[in-house]
Amino acid sequence: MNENEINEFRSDVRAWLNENKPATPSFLLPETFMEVGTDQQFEFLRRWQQTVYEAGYLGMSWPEAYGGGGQPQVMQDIVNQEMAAQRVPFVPNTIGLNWAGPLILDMGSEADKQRYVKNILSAEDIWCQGFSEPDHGSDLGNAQVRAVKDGDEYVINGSKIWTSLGSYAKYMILIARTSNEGPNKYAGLSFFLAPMTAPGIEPTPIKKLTGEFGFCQTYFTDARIPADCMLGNEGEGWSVAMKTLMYERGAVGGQAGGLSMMDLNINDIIELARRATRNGQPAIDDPLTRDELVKLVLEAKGNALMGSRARVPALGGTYPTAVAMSGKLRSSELKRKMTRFAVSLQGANGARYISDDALDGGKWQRSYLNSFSGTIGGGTTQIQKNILGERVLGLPKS
Amino acid sequence: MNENEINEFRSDVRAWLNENKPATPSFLLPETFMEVGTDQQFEFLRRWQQTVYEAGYLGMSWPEAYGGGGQPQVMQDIVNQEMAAQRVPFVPNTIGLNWAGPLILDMGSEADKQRYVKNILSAEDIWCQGFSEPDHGSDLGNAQVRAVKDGDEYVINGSKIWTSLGSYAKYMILIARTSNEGPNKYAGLSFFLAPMTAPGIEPTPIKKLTGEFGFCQTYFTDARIPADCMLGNEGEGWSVAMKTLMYERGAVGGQAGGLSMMDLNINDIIELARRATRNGQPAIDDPLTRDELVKLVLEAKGNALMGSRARVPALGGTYPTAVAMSGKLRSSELKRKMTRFAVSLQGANGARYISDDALDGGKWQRSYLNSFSGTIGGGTTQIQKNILGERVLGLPKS
Amino acid sequence: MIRFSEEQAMLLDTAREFCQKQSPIAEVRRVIEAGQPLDATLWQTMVDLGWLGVTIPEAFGGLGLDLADTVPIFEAMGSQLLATPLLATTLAAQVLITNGSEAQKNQWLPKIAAGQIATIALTEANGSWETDQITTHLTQAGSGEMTLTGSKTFVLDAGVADVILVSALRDGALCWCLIDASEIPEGAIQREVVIDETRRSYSLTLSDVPIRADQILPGTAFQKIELAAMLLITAEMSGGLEGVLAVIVGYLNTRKQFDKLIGSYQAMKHPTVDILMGAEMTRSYLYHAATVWRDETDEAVIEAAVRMAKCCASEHFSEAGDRGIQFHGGFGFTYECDAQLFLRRALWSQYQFGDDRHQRQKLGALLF
Amino acid sequence: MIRFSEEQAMLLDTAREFCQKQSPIAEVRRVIEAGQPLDATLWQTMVDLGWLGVTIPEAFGGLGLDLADTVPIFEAMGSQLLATPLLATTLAAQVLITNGSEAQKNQWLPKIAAGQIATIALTEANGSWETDQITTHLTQAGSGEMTLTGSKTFVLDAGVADVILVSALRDGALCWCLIDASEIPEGAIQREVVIDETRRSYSLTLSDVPIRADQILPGTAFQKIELAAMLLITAEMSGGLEGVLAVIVGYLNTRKQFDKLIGSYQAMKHPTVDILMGAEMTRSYLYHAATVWRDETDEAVIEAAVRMAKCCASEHFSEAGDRGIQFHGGFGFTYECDAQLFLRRALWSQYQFGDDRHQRQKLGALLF
Repeated sequence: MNENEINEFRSDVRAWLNENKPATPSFLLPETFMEVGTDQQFEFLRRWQQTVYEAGYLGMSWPEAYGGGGQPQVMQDIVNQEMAAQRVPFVPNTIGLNWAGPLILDMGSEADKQRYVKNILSAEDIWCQGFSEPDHGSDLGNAQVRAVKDGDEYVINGSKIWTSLGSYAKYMILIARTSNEGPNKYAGLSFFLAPMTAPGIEPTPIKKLTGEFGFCQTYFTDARIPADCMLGNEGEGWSVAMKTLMYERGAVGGQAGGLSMMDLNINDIIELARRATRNGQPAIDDPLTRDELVKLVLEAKGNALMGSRARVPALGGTYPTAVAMSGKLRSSELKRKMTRFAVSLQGANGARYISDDALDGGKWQRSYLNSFSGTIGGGTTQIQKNILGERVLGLPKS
Repeated sequence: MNENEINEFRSDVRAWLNENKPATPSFLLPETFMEVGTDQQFEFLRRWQQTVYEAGYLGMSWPEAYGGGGQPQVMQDIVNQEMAAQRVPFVPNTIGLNWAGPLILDMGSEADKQRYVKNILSAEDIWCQGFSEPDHGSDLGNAQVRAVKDGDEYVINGSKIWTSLGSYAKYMILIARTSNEGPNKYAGLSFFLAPMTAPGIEPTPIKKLTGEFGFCQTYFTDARIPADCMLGNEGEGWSVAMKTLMYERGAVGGQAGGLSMMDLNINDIIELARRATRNGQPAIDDPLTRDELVKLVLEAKGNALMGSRARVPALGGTYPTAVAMSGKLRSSELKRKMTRFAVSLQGANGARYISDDALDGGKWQRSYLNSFSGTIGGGTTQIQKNILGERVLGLPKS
Repeated sequence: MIRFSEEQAMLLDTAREFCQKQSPIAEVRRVIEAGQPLDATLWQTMVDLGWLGVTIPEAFGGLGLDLADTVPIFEAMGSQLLATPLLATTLAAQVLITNGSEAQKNQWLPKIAAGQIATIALTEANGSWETDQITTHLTQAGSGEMTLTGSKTFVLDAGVADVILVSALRDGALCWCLIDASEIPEGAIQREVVIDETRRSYSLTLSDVPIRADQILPGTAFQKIELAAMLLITAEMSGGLEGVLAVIVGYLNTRKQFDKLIGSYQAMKHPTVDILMGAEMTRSYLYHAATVWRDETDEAVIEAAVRMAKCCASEHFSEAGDRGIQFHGGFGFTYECDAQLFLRRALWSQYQFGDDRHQRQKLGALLF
Repeated sequence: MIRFSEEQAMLLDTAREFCQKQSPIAEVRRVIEAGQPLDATLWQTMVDLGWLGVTIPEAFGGLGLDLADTVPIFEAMGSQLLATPLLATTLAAQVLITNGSEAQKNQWLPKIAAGQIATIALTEANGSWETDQITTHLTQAGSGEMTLTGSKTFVLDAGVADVILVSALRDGALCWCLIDASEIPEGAIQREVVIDETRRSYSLTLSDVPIRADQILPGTAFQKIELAAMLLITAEMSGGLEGVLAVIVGYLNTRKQFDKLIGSYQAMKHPTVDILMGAEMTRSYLYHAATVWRDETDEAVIEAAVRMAKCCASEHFSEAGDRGIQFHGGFGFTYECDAQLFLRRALWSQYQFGDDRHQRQKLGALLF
C-alpha cells in the first residue's frame, strides 16, 4: 500500500468506527476479557466482535480460505491503532484470537483450520485457556491434570483454575499430563484443543474480590475428548505452549488484531485528576495530590522508556535481560498504584463502589481491586522479584 | 526532699549549668560516645565530665565511700533533666558510667569498688566494651575470643570489634569464651574487667564511613590478664552481661547519670526546617518539604506514644511484646530518616560536609552517615524484622 | 500521654467478648448476604448492654461518660467488622449533646439511650470533607415558613433511623436541622452502594421539606462532630488492623509454597512486621487521641491528636488491606478470602472525613 | 523515544574501556588520599582522546558534536567515580558556545579543545537552585568602569581553571562574566569541603574585581546551562547506579550469614532488584533526555525530559547508596567499604541543580 492508500484506509476506518462504535451501555463494562462477569457484558462484547468482524476489521491478515481477510498486516495495524485511539470496547475472544487461532493456523490440520478459525473471528466459538492449576503456581511444568489415552479418546481428570470466559467457552486450549516419565517435568505434557461440551467438564465460576464473576475453576471428571484434539504429538505440550508466546501482534501468522483490553494509561489518570474533585477543587490543583501524580507519571513514562531503550542493544548495560524480564512486574505494580491513586482523587466518593452515583460508575474502585490479578496472577510480584534477583542479577536462590 | 527543696535544687543546677556549660568549640563535637574520633573531641568531653563530677552532679546516688554523692536518686534525675533541657555536651565515659560502674557496685569485690568506681565518675579511667566480634553478628553466644587459664592469669586471643573509645580506654568489660563445653553456646562465656594496658591488647582504630575514627577493632594476641579480673564465676559471663541490661537510668544502684548522647529529636528537625532555606525560602514553607516533615512528625510522635501505651497493660493487644521488642528498630530507622531529611532541607548546601561553610558545621550530613550505626549495629534492621516476625508474630524461621 | 480510664477498661473487656461472639467472620458474610438494613435482635442486645447510653448524660437516661470512653467498643467492633447503627447513633447523640436545645435533648436523648436509631447527614455529592462546600440550604418563605432543600450522601443507617440530623445553610451560616423519620418524604432515602459491604449507606434527597423553628439546633458546632466521627472511625480502623493482621498471620503460618510455609519468606515476613508496627502505632495514636479528647480543653490540641490518629490509621489500614490481598496469592483474588472484607473496610474508612493526604495537609497547618 | 547516535556508540565503547582502566576503585581512593587538585597526566590523556573538543564547533578546533553525544563519556566516568575537570570544562564551553561573542569564542574555545580548563560559577551561599536568588553583581562606576562583587560556591575545579564563567546581575538582569584565572585576586579561590570526596569544589569570593566590557557575554541563556549540567550529572549518576549495584551484588554473592550467602535472603534480594529497576529506569530517562536534547526544539519538552531524568536518577541513586551501606552490615559502616563512595557521590549529585523534590515541583508545573 502506498501512503495515499494508507491514509485513505485510515480515514475509512475512523469513519466506520465513529459510526459503529457502540454507545456506552447502562452497565459498567469489564476492562479485560478476564473480567467478563455477566451475560449482559458478555453479549455486548460478543456482538461488538461480530460487528467488527463483519465489517472486515478483524483477522484481516489471516487467510481468506479460513474466514480471514487475506490483506496485508499493515491494514490490521491501522485498524488496531484507530480502535485504541477511539477507545472502542475490546473484542472478547482473546484466547481464540491471540493464542488458539495463530496456533491452529501454524500447526493445525486442514480440518482444524476449517473447523475453528472462522468461528474464532466471528465470536461464534469462544475459547478459553486451561494452563494454571490450583496450588501449582504459575509454572506449567507443575501441571497435574491427567490425560490418559483410552482407545481413540483421552480421559481427563483434575482441575484448572483462572479459566476466563470458562462458562461461555466452546473450546479450551488445555495442557495436560500424559506421562510422568521423561527427562524433566515438562516432557510429559501434551496440548489439546478440548471441547468444553464434553461430559465431565464443569466450569465453575469463581467470585472475585470485586464481588463479580469472571474466572472459573474448571473441573474434569473422567471427561472424554477425542484423541485427535491433540495438537502436536504426545509429550510436546510444553513446546506447543511456548509457541503461543511467539505470536506477537503484527507478526505474520500472528494474532488476529482488535483490542484485547481497555488499556489504562497514565494519561487517563491525569485526565481523571483534572476532572475529579477533592474538597471542591480539581484534585490536580492540590499540591500533594499533584506531587503523587508526578511520581506516577515518572514511573509510567520511565517504564515506557525502558522498552524503548531496550531496543538499542548498545544501551543494554550490565544486565541486558533486565528490562524484558521485568515487564510484567513493572506494568502490574504500576497498574495497581495508578488505580489505587485514582480512587484517592475522589474525596469522600472514593468510598463508593459500582453504581451510578460513583465517578465513572465505580470503574476505578473496581479497577483497583482487579489490579491484583496482575500482581498475583502469572507469578506474584514476590516471585517476579525472586526471578529477577536470581536470573538477572545472579543472586543465590531463596 | 520536699517540693521546695526540689525546686531550689533545680534552680541551683540550672544556674550552675548556665554558668559552666562549655562554649561551643571551633570543631564539630561528636553526638554519642561511639563517635569520638579525635583527641580534641575526647579531651573536651573528658574535661566536661570532670567538671560535672567535681560539681557533684554525676554519680549523685552512688555510695560516698566510692566517690559517689550518697544522695537520693531524684537529685540525679533533676540534673539529667536540666542537662537535657540545656543541651549540654554528653559525658563520654558511657560504658563506665552505665555498664561497668553499676555492675561493679552490684557484684564487685570491695577492692574492685575502691579501685574502679571513683575513676569512672571522674573520667580518670575510661572504659570500653568488648562484646561484638567480627563476623559473629550481634549474638553474644557466638563469641569466639578465647580466655585460657594459665596459673593466676588468663591468656586472651582473638579480636573484638566496634570498641568505642578503645584507644582511650584503660579498662574493657570483656566477654570471652573460657570453655566450648556446656549445655549451650552461652554456657562457656566468662566476664572480665580487663586492663587495656596488658601487653598483647591492641586497639586499632577503624575509619568510619564518615571519614572519622570512633571505633576500634581490638586484637588480643596472647594477652595475659590477672585471673581476678573475672567478674562472677567462670561460665557465668552471659548472665553477668545480661545484668548490665537491667541497670536502667534511675533505678537504685543504676547508672551514674549525665547525658550519654546528644539526643536528636523531631523538634530539632522542625526547628531546622524553619531555619534552613531551599530556594531562598524557609524549607518548611515549601509544601512538599512540609509534607515530608509531617510524615516524620507522625512517625516520631507515634513511636513515642507506643512506649506510653505499652505502659498500660490493658492496651497491650494481641502482641504485648511488640512495642518493647521493636524499640531499637523503630528508633534507629527513624533517626536515619530524620537525618537524611535534615540534609535535604539545605538546597545545594546539602552537598557540603564537615566544615565551617556547612549548615551547623556539617553536623547533619555526618549524622546521616552515623545513623547507620543504629540500623546496622546490634542486629541490623533486617535481622530485627526477622526477630519481630518470628518471636512476636510467631512466623516460621527464614 | 496515654491515660486509660476504668470505664474504658471495663468496656474493652465486654466489647471484645461481645464482638467475638456475635460477629465471627462467617456471621459478617451472612449479614452482607442477607442485605437487611438492621439486625434487630443484635441491636436490642447492644441496647440492653447499655452501649447506646454510654455517652448520654445521666439526666437523659445515659451513663454520662465521655465520647472517648466508647473508643474500646468501636475498636472491638472494628476488629470483627461488626457494623451496626451504633456509630451513626453515637455521633447523632453527640450533635444533640453539643448543639441541641434542652427541649431537643429532652425529646431525643432518652429515646436514643433506650435504643432509637439516629444518624447524621453531612457529606454531599461533591464528596468534600470541608463543611464550606455544603450547599443544602434552608429557604425562608415570606410567611416565615422554612423549607429544606439539598442532597446528602453517605448517611449511615438512614433506612432505619428514627431521626436524622442534617447540616444546612441558613442565611449563609451552617446549622443543624433535626428531622423525624416520619417527616421525611417517601423515596427521599435511597440505599447507596459503598465499597464496604458491611455498611448501610444511604442518600437523602430533600426538596422543599418544611422545617419548623424547633427543628433547628441552637448550637452550630461542626468541627467537633467531624472530629468525633474521625475518632470513632479510627477506633474501628485500629480494630480492623488487628483483624487483618490476624488473617495474614494465620495464612502465612499455614500456607506452603515450594514446601515451605510462606511466612518463612522475608518478602512476606518483613512487610507483615511493618503492618504490625502500623497497627501498634495506630492503636497508640488512637488512645492518645482518646486521652486528649477527654482531658484537653484546647481545641487545636484535640484536633491535631484526632487528625494524627485518623491519618496514621488510614494509611496503615489501607496498606495492610492491600498487602493482605497480595499475600494470599490466587486465593486473595477471590471473594472468599477475608482480606477483601478488610480492604473494603479500610477504603471506606480512609475516604470518610478525610484521607491520610487530607489529614497531613491539615496537620501541616496545625503543627507548624 | 530513544535514539542512539553512532557518535554516542563510539564514545560509549571508548569511554567505558578508558574509565575502567584508568579508574579502578583503588585508584579512586588513591586520588582522594593524594588530595591533588588535578591529575595532569590523566587529563592530558583525556585531551589526547579528543574529549575536550567533542562539543566544540569544528570552526574552533573541536568535533562539533552535540552536548548529548558526550553523555556516554560521563556515564562511564560516573560508573568508575572518575571526577575530572571534564564536567566543569564541558559546561563552561557550553556557556561560551551558547552565549559568547565571536571574539570570546575565538579566544577560548580552541584553547579548551586543546586542554585548557574552564568552569562555571553559578551557585551562591544560600544554596538556591533558582537563578533569581543570585546576588553577585556588577557595579558601574561613574567613569564607566565596572567591578564585580559577590561570592560563589560549588565552583568545580576552580583551583586549576584557566577561565571561570560567573553569573552576575547587571542592572537587575543576569549575565555571564568571563574571568581569566590570572585576573582573579590571590586568595579569592578556596577549596571547600563537599561530601563527595572525589570532587574538587571551591568557593570564589570577588570583591570589586574590575570587569571590562569584553568580559561580558552577549548571550544570557541560563536555564539551558543548568539543564546541561543536570544532563551530565544525570549521566554520571546513571553510571554511579551501575557501579553501586555491582558493589552490592558482589557482596551479596560472597558474604555469608548463618551459613547462607546473604543474597539468598529476600530482605536483601528484593530491594536489590528495586535498585536494578531504578538503574534501568534512570538509564532510560538519561538517553531519552539525550535524544530530546539533540532532536527537539521545544525548550519546554527538553526541560521536562532533563528534569525527569535528574529526578529519577537523584531518587534512585541516593536510595541505592543508602541501601548499599545498609546491606554491607558492619563493613558498610567502615570507610573501607566502597558503598560509601557511591553514597557520597549520590548525595553530591542529588543536591546539585535541584534534588528530586525540587524537580518534581518543577515537573508538576511543566507537565500539567
